[in-house]
Amino acid sequence: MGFSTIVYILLLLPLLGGLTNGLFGKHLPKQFSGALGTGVIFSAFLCVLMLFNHVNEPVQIDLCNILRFDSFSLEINFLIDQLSVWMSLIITGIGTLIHLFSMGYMKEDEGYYKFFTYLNLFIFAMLILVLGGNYFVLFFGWEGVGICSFLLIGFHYSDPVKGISNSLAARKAFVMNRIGDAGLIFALFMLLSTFGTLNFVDISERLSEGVSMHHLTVLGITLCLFLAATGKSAQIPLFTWLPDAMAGPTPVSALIHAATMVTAGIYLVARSNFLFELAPLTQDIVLYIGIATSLFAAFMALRQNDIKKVLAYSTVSQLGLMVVALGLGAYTVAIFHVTTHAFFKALLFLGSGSVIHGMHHEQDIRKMGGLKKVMPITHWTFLIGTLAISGFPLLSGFYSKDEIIGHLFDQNPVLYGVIMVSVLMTAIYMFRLYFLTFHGTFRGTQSTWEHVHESPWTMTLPLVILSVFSALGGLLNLPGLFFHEGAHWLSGYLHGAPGMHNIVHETPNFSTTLGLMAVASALSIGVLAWAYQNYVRRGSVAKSDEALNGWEKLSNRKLYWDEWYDWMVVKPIEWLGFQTNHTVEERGLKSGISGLGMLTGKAGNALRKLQNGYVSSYLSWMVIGMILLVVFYLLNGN
Amino acid sequence: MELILLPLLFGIVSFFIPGRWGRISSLLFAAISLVAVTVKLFYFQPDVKEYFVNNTGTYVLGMTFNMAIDGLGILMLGLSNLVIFLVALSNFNREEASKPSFNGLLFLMQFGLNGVFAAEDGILFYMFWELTLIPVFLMLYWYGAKENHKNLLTFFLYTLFGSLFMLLAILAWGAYTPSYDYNKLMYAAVPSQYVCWIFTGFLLAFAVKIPLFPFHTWQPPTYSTAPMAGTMLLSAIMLKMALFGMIKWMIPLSYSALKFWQLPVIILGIIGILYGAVIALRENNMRKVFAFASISHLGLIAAGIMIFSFDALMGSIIQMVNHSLIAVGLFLCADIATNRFGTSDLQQMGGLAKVAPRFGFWFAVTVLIALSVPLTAGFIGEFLLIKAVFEYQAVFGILAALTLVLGAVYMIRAYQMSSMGAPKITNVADLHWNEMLVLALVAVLAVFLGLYPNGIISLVKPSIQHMLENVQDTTNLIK
Amino acid sequence: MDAVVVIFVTGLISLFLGMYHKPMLALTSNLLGLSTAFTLFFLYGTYNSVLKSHFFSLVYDGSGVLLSLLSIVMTALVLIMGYNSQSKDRSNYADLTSLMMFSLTGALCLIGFRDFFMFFIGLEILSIPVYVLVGSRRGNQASAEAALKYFFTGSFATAILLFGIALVFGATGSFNINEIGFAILSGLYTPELMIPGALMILAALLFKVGAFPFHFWTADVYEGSSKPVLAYMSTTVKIAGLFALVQLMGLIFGNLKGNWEMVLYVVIIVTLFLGYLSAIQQKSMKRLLAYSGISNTGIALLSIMSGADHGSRNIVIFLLAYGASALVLLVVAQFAQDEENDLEELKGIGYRYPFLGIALLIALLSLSGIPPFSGFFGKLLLIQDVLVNHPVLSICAVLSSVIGAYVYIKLLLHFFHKESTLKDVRLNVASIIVITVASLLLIGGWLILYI
Amino acid sequence: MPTSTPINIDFYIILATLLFVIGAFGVMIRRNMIVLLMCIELMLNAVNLLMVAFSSYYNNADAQIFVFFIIVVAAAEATVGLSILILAYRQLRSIDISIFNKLKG
Repeated sequence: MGFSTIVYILLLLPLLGGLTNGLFGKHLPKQFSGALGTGVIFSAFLCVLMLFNHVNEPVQIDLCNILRFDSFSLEINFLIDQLSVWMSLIITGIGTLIHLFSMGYMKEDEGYYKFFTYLNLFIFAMLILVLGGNYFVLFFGWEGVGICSFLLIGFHYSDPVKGISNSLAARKAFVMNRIGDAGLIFALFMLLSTFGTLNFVDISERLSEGVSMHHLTVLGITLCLFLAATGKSAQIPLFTWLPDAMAGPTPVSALIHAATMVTAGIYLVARSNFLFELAPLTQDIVLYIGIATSLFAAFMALRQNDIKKVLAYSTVSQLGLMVVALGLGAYTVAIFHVTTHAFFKALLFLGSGSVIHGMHHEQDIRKMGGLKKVMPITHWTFLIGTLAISGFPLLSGFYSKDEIIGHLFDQNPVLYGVIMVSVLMTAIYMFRLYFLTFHGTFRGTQSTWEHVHESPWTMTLPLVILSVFSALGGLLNLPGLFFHEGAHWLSGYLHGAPGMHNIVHETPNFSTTLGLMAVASALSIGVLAWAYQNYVRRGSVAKSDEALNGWEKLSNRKLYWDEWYDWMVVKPIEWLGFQTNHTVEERGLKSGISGLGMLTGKAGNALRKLQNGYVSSYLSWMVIGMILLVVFYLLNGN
Repeated sequence: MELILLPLLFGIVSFFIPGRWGRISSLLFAAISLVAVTVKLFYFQPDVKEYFVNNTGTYVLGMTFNMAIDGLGILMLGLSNLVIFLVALSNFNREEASKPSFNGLLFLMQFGLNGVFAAEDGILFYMFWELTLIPVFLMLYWYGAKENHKNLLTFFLYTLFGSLFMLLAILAWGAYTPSYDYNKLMYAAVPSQYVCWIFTGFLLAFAVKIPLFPFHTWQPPTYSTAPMAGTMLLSAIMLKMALFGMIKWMIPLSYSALKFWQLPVIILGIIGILYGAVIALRENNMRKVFAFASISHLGLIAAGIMIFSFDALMGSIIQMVNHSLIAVGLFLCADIATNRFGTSDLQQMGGLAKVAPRFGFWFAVTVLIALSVPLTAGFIGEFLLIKAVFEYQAVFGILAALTLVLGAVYMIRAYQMSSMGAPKITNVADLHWNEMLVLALVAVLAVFLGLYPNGIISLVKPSIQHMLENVQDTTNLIK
Repeated sequence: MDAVVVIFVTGLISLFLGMYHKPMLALTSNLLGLSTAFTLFFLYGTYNSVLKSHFFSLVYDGSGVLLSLLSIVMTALVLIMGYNSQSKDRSNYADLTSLMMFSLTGALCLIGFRDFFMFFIGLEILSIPVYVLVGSRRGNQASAEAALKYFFTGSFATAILLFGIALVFGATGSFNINEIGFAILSGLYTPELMIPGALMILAALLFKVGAFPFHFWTADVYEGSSKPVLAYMSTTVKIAGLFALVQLMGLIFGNLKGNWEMVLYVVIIVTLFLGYLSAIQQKSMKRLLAYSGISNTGIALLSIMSGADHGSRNIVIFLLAYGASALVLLVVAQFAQDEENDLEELKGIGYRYPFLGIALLIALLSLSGIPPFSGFFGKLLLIQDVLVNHPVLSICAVLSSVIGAYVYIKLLLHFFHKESTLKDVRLNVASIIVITVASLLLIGGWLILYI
Repeated sequence: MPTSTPINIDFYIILATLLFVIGAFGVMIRRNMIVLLMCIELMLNAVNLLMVAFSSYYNNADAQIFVFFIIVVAAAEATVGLSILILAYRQLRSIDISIFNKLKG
């Protein structure tokens, strides 16, 4: 079987799964829909594994040509290289687990088949995004995941209570993403006019051949690309949609808003490494945006009380870290963190989903507590996830985060200090979340407590598998500290992707690495100890909204970021819309037109007054007219 | 020739077909002409101009009655017949379809439209152009909202105002040739100081019809009081006459008028994009939202055409076709929503997708097509257009691209307010089969053209290239 | 010439037939006479030949023949229409028809004039019977007032005309058009007499066709007269007057040195707008037609800007279209009971009676200048010729057409309203004939261009 | 210019013009309809005077023939005018022209 066949099968599987469910799902039994949805993704995963085994050199598979002009053409082709295959592995792998989880989680939902349709279509779009061989195809997938994300966030759009807010959240996500998309479109235009092609391979080859580009062009292209990335990957200034997107069902949050879709921005930048390398200014911007996002999001997560919101801000913060890596030019490291983050964040989200499922859709951690007794599997897996994200030594997050921090330290120790604050806060809010949920006493109502239960195997199995990966994922890219053979396996692997091999990074030296690791471990363990002391021993609980003090309120209200946007962007635009309609359109243009009409009517009436009915007046007019004729005739006659 | 005359026959016959048979006969007639044009399209040789009537020589008044179709012409003919079919189909379960006068006017409209797209003579073009106005005007009057006299008068006078200047332009143009035949006009030796004026005359007519900011004020009230079929006809095909006219009749003049008019019109187009979009953001009347959206979309197309480059024209043509499709789809959905809720106020709507899931689905599909997501024709069209505008002037391109964002806001807003949230009504009829068929056809065609725009491009490429080469020749001649 | 005599004799016969109080008889004899005249014109006059009288200076060139034919047809239609309107009291129908015949004789003389004798005689024979016709509604104050106004203003205009003719004679020593034309071309005239004279003749003719500032009589007179008389005035009288004006300007005065353009610009532009602006608020069909007639005159006056040959050719279709539309509107207005505020009563008539509806649609669209009706081609021809040399005028014509369209389309909407308070109307043969013929003229009349 | 005429043609023209203007003013400012008719006659006679003067000036009899035409037409006009006047008088019992202003606007 050739590469192309595998790729087509790989792409068709989720599409067919989605279509089958979409068209006939209403008439199929629930188990079948779910199994079908999960099955196709698992098969796709197997396909990717086959690719993974064979991929060597980047292979471009041409499918067809959509638009052919003299100056340029738009093609549909796919690029099979290490980067795309690795991303596909994450997507299909995590995707399979989340599909499996959804079979249990969505059991009672009436839109069961629809949910699997959307999920499958999402996987399809995401695969198109990562497998696309040029920016055009990438854009197809890019928009596709946006639409699926919209549909899934607004999945419960008709809920009597939350319907409106769900649909508003979906709208917000779509619009914010659309701003980024506009950036991507512009990048496409500029790339087309600069290179005449959008193929990754061609562009990277042209660049490595040393095609000269104006530095402003590169700056423009990379900034536009990064704008797109900020939209999709929820970076400042476009991050506010992600917390709201938690309105979607939890598996969606796990799959789309943690593991896969939000990393599309990271993928885009990593994919365009050859361009970003030429634009140091953009790289700096990327770096600072990443740091800012990571820091602010971590701060906002400190006092969130919705279990999913905490995770959402944590996702934003972690994405910020990845962006930092991108800004440092450490693309493989970013992808490494994407991988480990996919494991532990999916795990955490699914864990929270399991909790929510067990708690009958209660998401407020102030009404939880002590769940470790009733939900042991969830508890243990969640703990592993928490430790992984907090950078507990030897778990996956520890390695990937450390690598980023190490690179940052190399370049700029001051920023290292800043980012350590973010890392510290990450540990704090994660342990707070963990302890408030699973330890202490139950703070909900008695009737809820009686119904809290461990989730079925379809839900716990993915948790277990993911916890294994979260724990051991670090092995993929072990620092050279421990082995020399097989160290940095993932980075080495990804070097096969176009442009990557040109990027040489010095790995930090032995002692620095060790020192940084020690600091990180100390932080993590220290916070763990403090949190245990605070929440278990002293039994602190989350405060109610009213009791929050200054900084807590800031964190809880996300620095009033939404309000700022409302005040600075939304309100002015709405005002503009209203004024345009009211003042310009109605009062100005339209009344101008009707004024003309009225004027003609008035003029007519005035003229009619001349027609007064007296013959003598008519005769006088005739005489006056004749005199006028003579006057006009003589005016400049001779 | 049958493509032109069949609708006339159908129109006259329809006036005499009683109500019971009216709906079936109108659908049948529309289908026949659609099939006829499809067959023609299938065997069409894009690089040869096919004459229906070809008089050479000079005639009284200089009128030759010549008619011909090239690639662009057959595309527009196909589009008009398709839109008429879709209108007939979407009206199938409505009361209007059983009215002889309604069906008759519909086909007379088609006759006029087909004539406009095939006219190869200036005066004939103008005659067909005005001929389309009457049926739609009467349709709006008889089947539209009760108290719409004022809007109707504004609409009629405004468009007449514009088109009379086009007539003056055609007459002035023809003063330099023995006849008004298109080929003769194309090579007319008009003194260059007059070219600009002639161009202006055409522009005025087209600007009102499109409508280009600030000539658009007739449009939103007309759309919101018109019957569904009238709105569809107006937005889906009548204003395409203007865009078609811009391409066919303004390109030959562009050689010396462009340097004066290009920038202003493009700026007006860009203003239109933003203006329509910004108003649509806050508008609560669903039909008006789509009306302003239409202004926004068309501003981009007009700006693209005014660039007069091959790529931009291709983008405009694709987007024209696409806009016809989405106009049919959107106004059908708006009409259905308005019917079900008994109001077109978005704030009083909600949750329709829950109680009418098929509507919810197809409305969503239509909205996505209107947002020109990839895989639809709109994406290709907007891509080419914004690219062309961007390359013309980067700032304009960036402003034009705001339509991507703002479009998402108002479209999704309309969808979200009408179809999402808790249902505000229960027990409503879901889509009727014919409505579903219309929306499905729209979706299928939009996706097909999104995947295979080369079809349109290869069809119109020879004629557009021919025109542009002529302009190039003339420009060189002047230099 | 034979035709003119035939019509005159027909008029005399009707005068005698008046004794028998048999309207049908009068109608038949008149139609017979008219058709004979029509045939004579048709046989001896083709578009490109010149039909010359031996005794008087009557010359009918191509357009003259066409316009004579048109006047004859229009008069016939007016007669049929009048037959219908007099259904209650037809006792004086034959007298009225004979007056109309005499007037038509004058119109034909005016169309073919080649010297000022014929011009003056034609104009007076055209006008004097119309004074009587206007006052022919018995016991009606409005009618008497209208006749009075028409008579005094008309006589005044005649006096001005005569003074002008005398001055022109004084300037050149001849009444013959060709001789005067030659004198003007070769500069052998006294300008101090010529120019006032020419302007006075122009003023008198502008009065006849109802152009600014000599238009004031039209609205009042039209309102006071009966609908057939109104129809006659807005068809035949207007045709003859306008054609005489075009001939006069084209053949002789157009060549006068001086600032003619300025004078005509002012007259035409004001006339173009004044009529439609005043027409907007009218409640009665007669007054509305009077005012819209003023603006239509303005457009027809464009023909005097384009020289004799073109001018007279261009005006044919336009006058045909205008006359036919006016006929349709007036026949429809006859269905109203109330003579004065008839428009309100006629609301929705076009929707209730599709036959009338189609005719009204055609008539009003033709008046608005919408293709493919004759009105469009008429305007097209007129504007086409002046466009290059007088762009300002053509733009003004277009703008006034928009205001006109406002008037007409509002009327159209009114007629096509779905709800109507109209009492049942009975379509009679006479009105059906008139409407059908007029509609056919509106649809296909422009094809005479291709003959 | 023939010198045999004792009086210059200009005086005739001026006289005729004066008569004409007097007549015209009479038509414009008088309200009695009989007087109006007479004023119109005055205007026509001014024309006749002018015609005859020119006729003799040019030695051309055409203008004198024209004068006969004018006289005949004036008679016909006067007949019609008087009958219309009677018609109007029957309605309002007045020959004041300014009463007749019902038609306007």
